[in-house]
Amino acid sequence: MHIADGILSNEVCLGAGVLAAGAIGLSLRKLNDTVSLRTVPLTGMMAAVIFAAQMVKFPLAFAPAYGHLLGGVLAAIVVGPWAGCVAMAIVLFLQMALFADGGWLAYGANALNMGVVGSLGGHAIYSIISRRFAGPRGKIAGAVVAAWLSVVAGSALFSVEFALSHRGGEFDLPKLFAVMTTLHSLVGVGEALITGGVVSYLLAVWPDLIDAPSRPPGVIAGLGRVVWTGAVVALAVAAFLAPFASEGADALEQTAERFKFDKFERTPVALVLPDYEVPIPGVDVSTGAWHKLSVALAGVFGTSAVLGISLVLGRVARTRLAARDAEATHAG
Amino acid sequence: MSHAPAPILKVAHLSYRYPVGQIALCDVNFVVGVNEIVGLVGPNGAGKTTLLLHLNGLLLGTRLAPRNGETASVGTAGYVGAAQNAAGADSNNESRAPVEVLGMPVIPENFPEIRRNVGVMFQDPDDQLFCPTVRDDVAFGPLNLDFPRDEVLRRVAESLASVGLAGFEDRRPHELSFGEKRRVCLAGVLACEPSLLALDEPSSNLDPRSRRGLIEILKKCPAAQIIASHDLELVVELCSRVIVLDQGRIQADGPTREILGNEALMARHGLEVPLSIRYGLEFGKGPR
Amino acid sequence: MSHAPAPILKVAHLSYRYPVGQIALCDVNFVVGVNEIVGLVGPNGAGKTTLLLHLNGLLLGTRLAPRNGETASVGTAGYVGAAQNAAGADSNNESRAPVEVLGMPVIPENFPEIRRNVGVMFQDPDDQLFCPTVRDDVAFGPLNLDFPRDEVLRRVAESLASVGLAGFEDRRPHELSFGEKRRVCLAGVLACEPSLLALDEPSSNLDPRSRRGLIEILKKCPAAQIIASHDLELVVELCSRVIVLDQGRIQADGPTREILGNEALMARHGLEVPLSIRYGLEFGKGPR
Amino acid sequence: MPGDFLDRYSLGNTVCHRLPPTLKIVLAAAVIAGCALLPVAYWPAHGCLACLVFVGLSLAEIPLSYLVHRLALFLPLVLVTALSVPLSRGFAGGWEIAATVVIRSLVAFLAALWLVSTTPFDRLLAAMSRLGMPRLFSALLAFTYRYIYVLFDELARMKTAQRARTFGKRSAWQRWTATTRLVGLLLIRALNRAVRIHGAMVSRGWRGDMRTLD
Ligand SMILES: Nc1ncnc2c1ncn2[C@@H]1O[C@H](COP(=O)(O)OP(=O)(O)OP(=O)(O)O)[C@@H](O)[C@H]1O
Ligand SMILES: Nc1ncnc2c1ncn2[C@@H]1O[C@H](COP(=O)(O)OP(=O)(O)OP(=O)(O)O)[C@@H](O)[C@H]1O
Ligand SMILES: [Mg+2]
Ligand SMILES: [Mg+2]
Repeated sequence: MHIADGILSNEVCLGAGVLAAGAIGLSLRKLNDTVSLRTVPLTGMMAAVIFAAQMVKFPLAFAPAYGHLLGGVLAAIVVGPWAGCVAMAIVLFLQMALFADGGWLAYGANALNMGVVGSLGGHAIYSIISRRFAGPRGKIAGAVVAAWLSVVAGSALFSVEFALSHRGGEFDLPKLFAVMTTLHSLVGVGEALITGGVVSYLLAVWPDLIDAPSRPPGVIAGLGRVVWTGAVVALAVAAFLAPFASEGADALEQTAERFKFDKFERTPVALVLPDYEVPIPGVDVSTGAWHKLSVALAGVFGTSAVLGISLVLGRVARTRLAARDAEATHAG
Repeated sequence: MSHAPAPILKVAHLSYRYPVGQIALCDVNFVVGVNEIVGLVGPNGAGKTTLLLHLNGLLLGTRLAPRNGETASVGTAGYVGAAQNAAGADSNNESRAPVEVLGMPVIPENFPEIRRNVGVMFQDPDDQLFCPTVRDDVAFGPLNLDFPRDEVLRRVAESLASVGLAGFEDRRPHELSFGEKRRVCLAGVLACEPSLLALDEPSSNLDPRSRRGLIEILKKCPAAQIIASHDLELVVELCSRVIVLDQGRIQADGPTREILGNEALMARHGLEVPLSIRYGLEFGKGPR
Repeated sequence: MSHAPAPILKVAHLSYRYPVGQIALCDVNFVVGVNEIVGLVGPNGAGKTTLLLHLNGLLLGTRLAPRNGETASVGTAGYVGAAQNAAGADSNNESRAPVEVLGMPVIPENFPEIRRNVGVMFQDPDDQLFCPTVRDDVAFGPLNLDFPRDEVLRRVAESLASVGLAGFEDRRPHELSFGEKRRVCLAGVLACEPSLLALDEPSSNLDPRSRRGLIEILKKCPAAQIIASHDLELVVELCSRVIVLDQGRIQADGPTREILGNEALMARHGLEVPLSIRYGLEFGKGPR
Repeated sequence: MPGDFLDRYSLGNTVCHRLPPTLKIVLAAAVIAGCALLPVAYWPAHGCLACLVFVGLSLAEIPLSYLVHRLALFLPLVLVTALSVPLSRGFAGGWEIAATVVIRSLVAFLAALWLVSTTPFDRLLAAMSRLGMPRLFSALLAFTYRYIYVLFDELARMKTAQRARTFGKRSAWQRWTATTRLVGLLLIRALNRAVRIHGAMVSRGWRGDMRTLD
């Protein structure tokens, strides 16, 4: 998933860099502000764990292939969204600096797609679901869904970045979206299973690790329900409307025209990206039912990505409070 | 240390319970004087590590007033001031910190001063070597004590030399052997020039030669020391006084040979009379 | 073990080099017979752990043919068949696996059979306890051996009882004390009923009582054993024979008291004559 | 663990290794940025940059086999991406764009590789924080870099211990749960270690701000 230099245009790299720097900077500030100094070694250690865990190959039960953990959601669940975001930024930086995995100019885009979305967005989704269903089952379900969505949202974000980089009339954004997200909805299954497996192991062996920051229930219950219902409705709408919208006149195209932003001209392109070329063998996602399905998926993911990121902002105050509750007990 | 009579460390009625867990320390009392080297022995889970973590405020225990009868059997050292009488002591005690270093109570306000004076070496050297190079690591303490750059460099060179690792400044911790890592940890602690050194299992996993080297370094070190160890032979070699801890309580406190030679006491607390003392005693009595 | 004369373990010209690193083992040769308990001693980084990892194929070393002169000084045990003459042995040797257990070469095809027969206990119990409960952990090996459920439960109960932890089945590993963790690890290994037990630093970080308990358990265990340890007193108590390893080579191999009592040899390889032997020898000579 | 598996050639002693790290960062950044800013198919300039990078790499005495190994992992990705441009235009045009994409990626990749292969990671970080990287971030990077070695060691030991008690073939499901446990266990042990490290840092007077010697 790491983007090399030269793939994205300079403007997009810059834009993504600014966004990522904002998110990481904010997370660093949050980290510095926390009551306990302990978060600093915890964050560094979490990054080291993710780095090491990415080297562990998981046999995927249904395919003769191996997967590995990306880890954004796992990090956020264990050490919280801010520390998780910083940890992911560190992992990506080390991979770039030591393995030349991902370009230096594209660091911002990589950090955004894999780190920020995974930890901040993923954690928001996780906490909605885990609060909805009490007990370990809710936590595992939350982890699984969040991990899956984080991968898909990351790929959606990448296709947007890629499309923005090549506005010279080469791209069909909806189709790119469809291909990318469909492929990654498969890649995401691996991530979801691994994250879910690790979380359920943690819950079995050391439940306090994940349970610890218990939040006062009354304050959030009402808000949580509202957000949850809203999310379900939004996702449902996206899933049902997106295919129809794209089949008629392309919704995005219309929007582009209306805003005199006609750079996304439709030309048939078979974009093939290396990481993503294998999955649905023998299925042409550009036509028929598959097309509808994949566009529906794309709609779902796009919506949930946006939802996730916007939710994070709403959660800032609450997380701060919860972190303070949890850590005020420790001296240091 | 101009006030010579004041002890370096004073622990009074210290108790501690882990948030999730049983009571790890219960009414612990002892004093350590200047230049003393005290051994801390006891079975696994006795509370040795927990006790060491209290010495510089990494854990903050509570001060339990002694109740009648219960603590009578525990040998409390005779430092509880005569002014503290039964009732008055109760309320008075609870408001004071259970641990005092160089006369300062171990409370958050005093942490900087106390951490400069108490050096703690942990059991696993990898827990302690968190900087990218040996120099950075040894300099970490002095830098945090706000010493000027020159002074920091001087201390780094000096303490590395004192553990026999001069010239290792640019090495990276993961390239060192286990014994070298241990010694770098010790250098990092010595660089702060502490008045009290607390060592947790300093000889574990060391081969006999490295262990011998460590013993020689510790013998030369001028600071008062508390050494928690299962290696009773090391305790016999280094310490003049031993405290036996079991189930969070002090079970005995006295001269090394007397305590460690007490077969019944040792057996009661999961220990064994070390061979050196067993044979030493028998020598004293003649062969066999 | 109906073929009584065959040794349990045969290591011939074993050499190993870590992918990134120096040579960790170089032309190691020895044999372990049925019921033998062999001590493996040497300084940090000698290659003890590396050697143990070869015994059940966790690492696969190469078989180096001995070159003239170089290996003459290394005490090779007299097991190399007379039929293997200089030139013929060379080509013959290289094609064979350097380690043989119960007559089977340690190669991937034999792994299931070999791992059932060789139990390895590692230094850090936390590396080994990866299941949510003690029962799961001890059952892990037998389950992998495809025993029926009843047999597995019987073995779990039996091996937990033999290490003195009956009734601990439902505890979670991180709630155990250090000594208990060690014993659960041992139970997990014993549950497979191995013929050869390889133990890496079994007494490190144990308090004297747990260490004593471990020694008693090992004394009662019917399997042949190889014990790598810095705790020479434990080696003296358990082993009749000792192998000294340094810089990846066998430096000495012989009866415990002879080898560990050799002051010059010990000093050369970062070891110390254990007190029990030092005093024992002096007793033999009379007082002092 | 004798760990040189991360930045393997950074401890050499060539001209490139002796250059001040800050200068090397600026140089590498200039090459990468310059290459990105060059217009499509401006071959002489692209060629010059490529030559510069190759000269740097050979001065640093980085073995060719190592470069080839690295490139073998990197190139396929970039090549396929680049090829999608002419493919999407029906084999008529876009070859220049494709070539430019490949050259840009290659030069940037090699320049970055040159930088990390001639500078030990701790020096690189020190120089970067001098150039404005947030203190906390570079301190965390150094910390993580240090503990990656410890965790790899721990991971290897846990894997070995697990393998020692597994016999014969296991089903995919069994292998999968075993791997999940491995990662979970690593996480638990690492977090416990983080708490101990925090204790060690605080014991040596740490109050939250990262100080370095330079
Ligand atoms: N983080 C913790 N949370 C809960 N309980 C703990 C924790 N650390 C230790 N304990 C418990 O506190 C008690 C004392 O532990 P401590 O580590 O101080 O023993 P110790 O004497 O150092 O043992 P050892 O010789 O094995 O190092 C034990 O019962 C232990 O289980
Ligand atoms: N995973 C590894 N990769 C590379 N080199 C290694 C690895 N593990 C060990 N070594 C090296 O191999 C040599 C032998 O190591 P080994 O762990 O077998 O020693 P040991 O005798 O067990 O030491 P100790 O008494 O400290 O446990 C050492 O020089 C060590 O640095
Ligand atoms: Mg301890
Ligand atoms: Mg070893």
